[in-house]
Amino acid sequence: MNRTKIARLVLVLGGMLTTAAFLMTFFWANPSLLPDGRVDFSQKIFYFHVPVAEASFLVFFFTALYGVKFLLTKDRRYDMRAKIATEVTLFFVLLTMATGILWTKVAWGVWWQWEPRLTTYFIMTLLVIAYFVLRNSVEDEEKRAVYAAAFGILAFIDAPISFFITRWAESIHPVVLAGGKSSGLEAPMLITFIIAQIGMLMLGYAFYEMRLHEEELKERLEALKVKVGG
Amino acid sequence: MGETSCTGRALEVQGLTRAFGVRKALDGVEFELPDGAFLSIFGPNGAGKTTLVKILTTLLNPSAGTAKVCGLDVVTDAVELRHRIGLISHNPLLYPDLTAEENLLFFAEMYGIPQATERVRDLLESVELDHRRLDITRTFSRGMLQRLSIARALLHKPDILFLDEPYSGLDPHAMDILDSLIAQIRGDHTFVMISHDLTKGLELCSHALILANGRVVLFDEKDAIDEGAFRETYRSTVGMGVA
Amino acid sequence: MAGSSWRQFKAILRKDLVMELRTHEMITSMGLYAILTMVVYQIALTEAGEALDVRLVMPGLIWVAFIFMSLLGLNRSFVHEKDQGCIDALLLSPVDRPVIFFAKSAGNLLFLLVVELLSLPVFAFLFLQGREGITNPIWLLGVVMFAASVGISGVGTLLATMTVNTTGKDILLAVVFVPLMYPLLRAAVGATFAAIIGGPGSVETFWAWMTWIAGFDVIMLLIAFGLYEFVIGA
Amino acid sequence: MQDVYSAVLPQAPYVIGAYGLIWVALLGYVGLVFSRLNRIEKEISVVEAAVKRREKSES
Repeated sequence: MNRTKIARLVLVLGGMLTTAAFLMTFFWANPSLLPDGRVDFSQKIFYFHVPVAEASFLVFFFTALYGVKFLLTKDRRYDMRAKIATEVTLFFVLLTMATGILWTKVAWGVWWQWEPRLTTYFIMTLLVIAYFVLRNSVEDEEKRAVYAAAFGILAFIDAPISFFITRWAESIHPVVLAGGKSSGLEAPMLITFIIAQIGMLMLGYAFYEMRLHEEELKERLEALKVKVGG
Repeated sequence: MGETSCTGRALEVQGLTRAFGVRKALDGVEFELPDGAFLSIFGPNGAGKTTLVKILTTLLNPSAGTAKVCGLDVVTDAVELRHRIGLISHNPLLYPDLTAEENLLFFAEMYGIPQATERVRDLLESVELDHRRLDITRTFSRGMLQRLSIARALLHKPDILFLDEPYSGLDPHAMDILDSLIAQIRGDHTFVMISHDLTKGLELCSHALILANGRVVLFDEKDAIDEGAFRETYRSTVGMGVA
Repeated sequence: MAGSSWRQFKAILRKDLVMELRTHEMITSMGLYAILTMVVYQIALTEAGEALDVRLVMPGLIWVAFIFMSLLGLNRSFVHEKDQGCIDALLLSPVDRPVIFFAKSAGNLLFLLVVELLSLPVFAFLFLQGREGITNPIWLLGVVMFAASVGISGVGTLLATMTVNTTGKDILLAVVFVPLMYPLLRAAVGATFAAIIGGPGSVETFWAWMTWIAGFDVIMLLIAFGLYEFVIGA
Repeated sequence: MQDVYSAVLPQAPYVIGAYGLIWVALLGYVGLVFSRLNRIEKEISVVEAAVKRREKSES
């Protein structure tokens, strides 16, 4: 089985898992309660908001990893992989921001709050966008690849900062993946969450592979055109 | 043909390839140049001339193949090789806000040249700029800049001089001066020159090379070249650079 | 080898200083920019008048001015090298690439510090007269300024080396530089605030922010140092 | 009972909005990439045919 076929399989599986998680979120996972005992419906957003956010951090790591690999080998295929990883990161980052803003409005009464997690994540969004702005302003292909790799490595530093900031600084952002006592998730909630997380990571991988396949095909097309056109 | 302190051949280029993606700037370039020769490299825009010189001067690494300059590998012996090569470009490569003397002293420091002050004075005299040594180079004419840049290139007594279209932008008078300067140092240096000007390039060279699409189309000693046929070959490559 | 690297480091730094003393290009443009920023701050603060304790926003205002000011200097410092292809001559010489990085960073740090030191009293003169004085020792301010400027000029030098080769270099440098600097700026403002406002526990808070700055400096400079050879060789 | 669920209704639009957004974005992305993939594959087959034709006419 080749990579493209695996990617399509993972895509279908990821789709099924996320759909299952979606249904479980609303029909199985027990409701979270507000301090006054009423049901907190907005908490349902978390079952997808968090997996998307985790996926964005993880995929962004590959930007830095392929950046390092590119600089060490100067192999253009790594540059392409880093670029695609950043693209998928951008997709997840924007989704995280959008769902997060909706939840913030419900829970905190405002669309936006400059608190550490939101701020650092916003900065990460800007860095991901800056990565593409940088790429677009370098004409020479190799320079573009080297600069993008260097910037990707530097930019990734913000990801762990944003991830751990809720533990270091005074943040009002809930810590879902705290482990142990404070996450306070009951079994059905936790299982739903984990399934959504796995599904989302599979989707992330599938997106990445599909885009990679597309870029490789594009390249083959270019090569063919050169052959025909002379 | 003169002698330099190089042991072995001035240039040994084997299967030199420089590629990024589908486009190949250099594609299996091979040739050898004896010590003390004067090589002129011709070719249309985008043929890979600048890339070739950048690799030979250690500014770029090859993707495949090897190149030895003065018997030193451009990748593994880069630092040592940098002591042996000089570059004269159409760009002066000088700081406009430093004086002539400061510019040369700065580069002397970069090369770790002993008794730098004397060496710089001598060189300024030989390119007839000693009277302007305390002026910042922003005030210099194109010809004066080119003379100073020759002095810069000769500071560390290189064995091989690379010339990247040194005549472009020079008035006839400055060209004459450049000619005589090259003639003066011709004896104990190997030259590699990129040129657009066929007449000038052929007049100076002992070996000629035509590059097109990153490949060597023609490489030979000048004595073996029939000029008419050479011009014809060169003309046929023009336009090949743009694939 | 180490001896010659040190000589080369000094030569590059000296060259940048001589050029700057001759043209005053960077210091003038950065200094004027700082003063212009203060004029704009005056507009921004004018309606708030006496109701606002300027000291509370001053740390932020200072660092906003400094970070944007530094962009000017960083850009300039590589335009010089690029102008007549000098960078190629530099790379052609037997110099270790990191030496270029450290020398250019040191030059940028020096110019940045000079303008910071000049503009800070002006800032105090224009905005802080008649306000409560600073109770903590003043050298604490010097510590933050130095530590944060090290990070700014180090990472800035790496990024400016890239952006000088791009279209629209000035804007691009801001786009890539400012978000990368966020953690450092946040800590610098925190430390400056602790230094200026004072009060119980402020010195501890100050040093807590300083550990952030020091950590950022060390990590970022190491990465920038590691990346420099690739970037300048591209 | 009603009391317990009184917060659900005002919160619902935001939750629906969030999930709607996620689904639209995911499906949209997949759809976009697949449509582009199809187009490129088509283009490749056209160019490949051209290459073959040429090779035949040359030989």
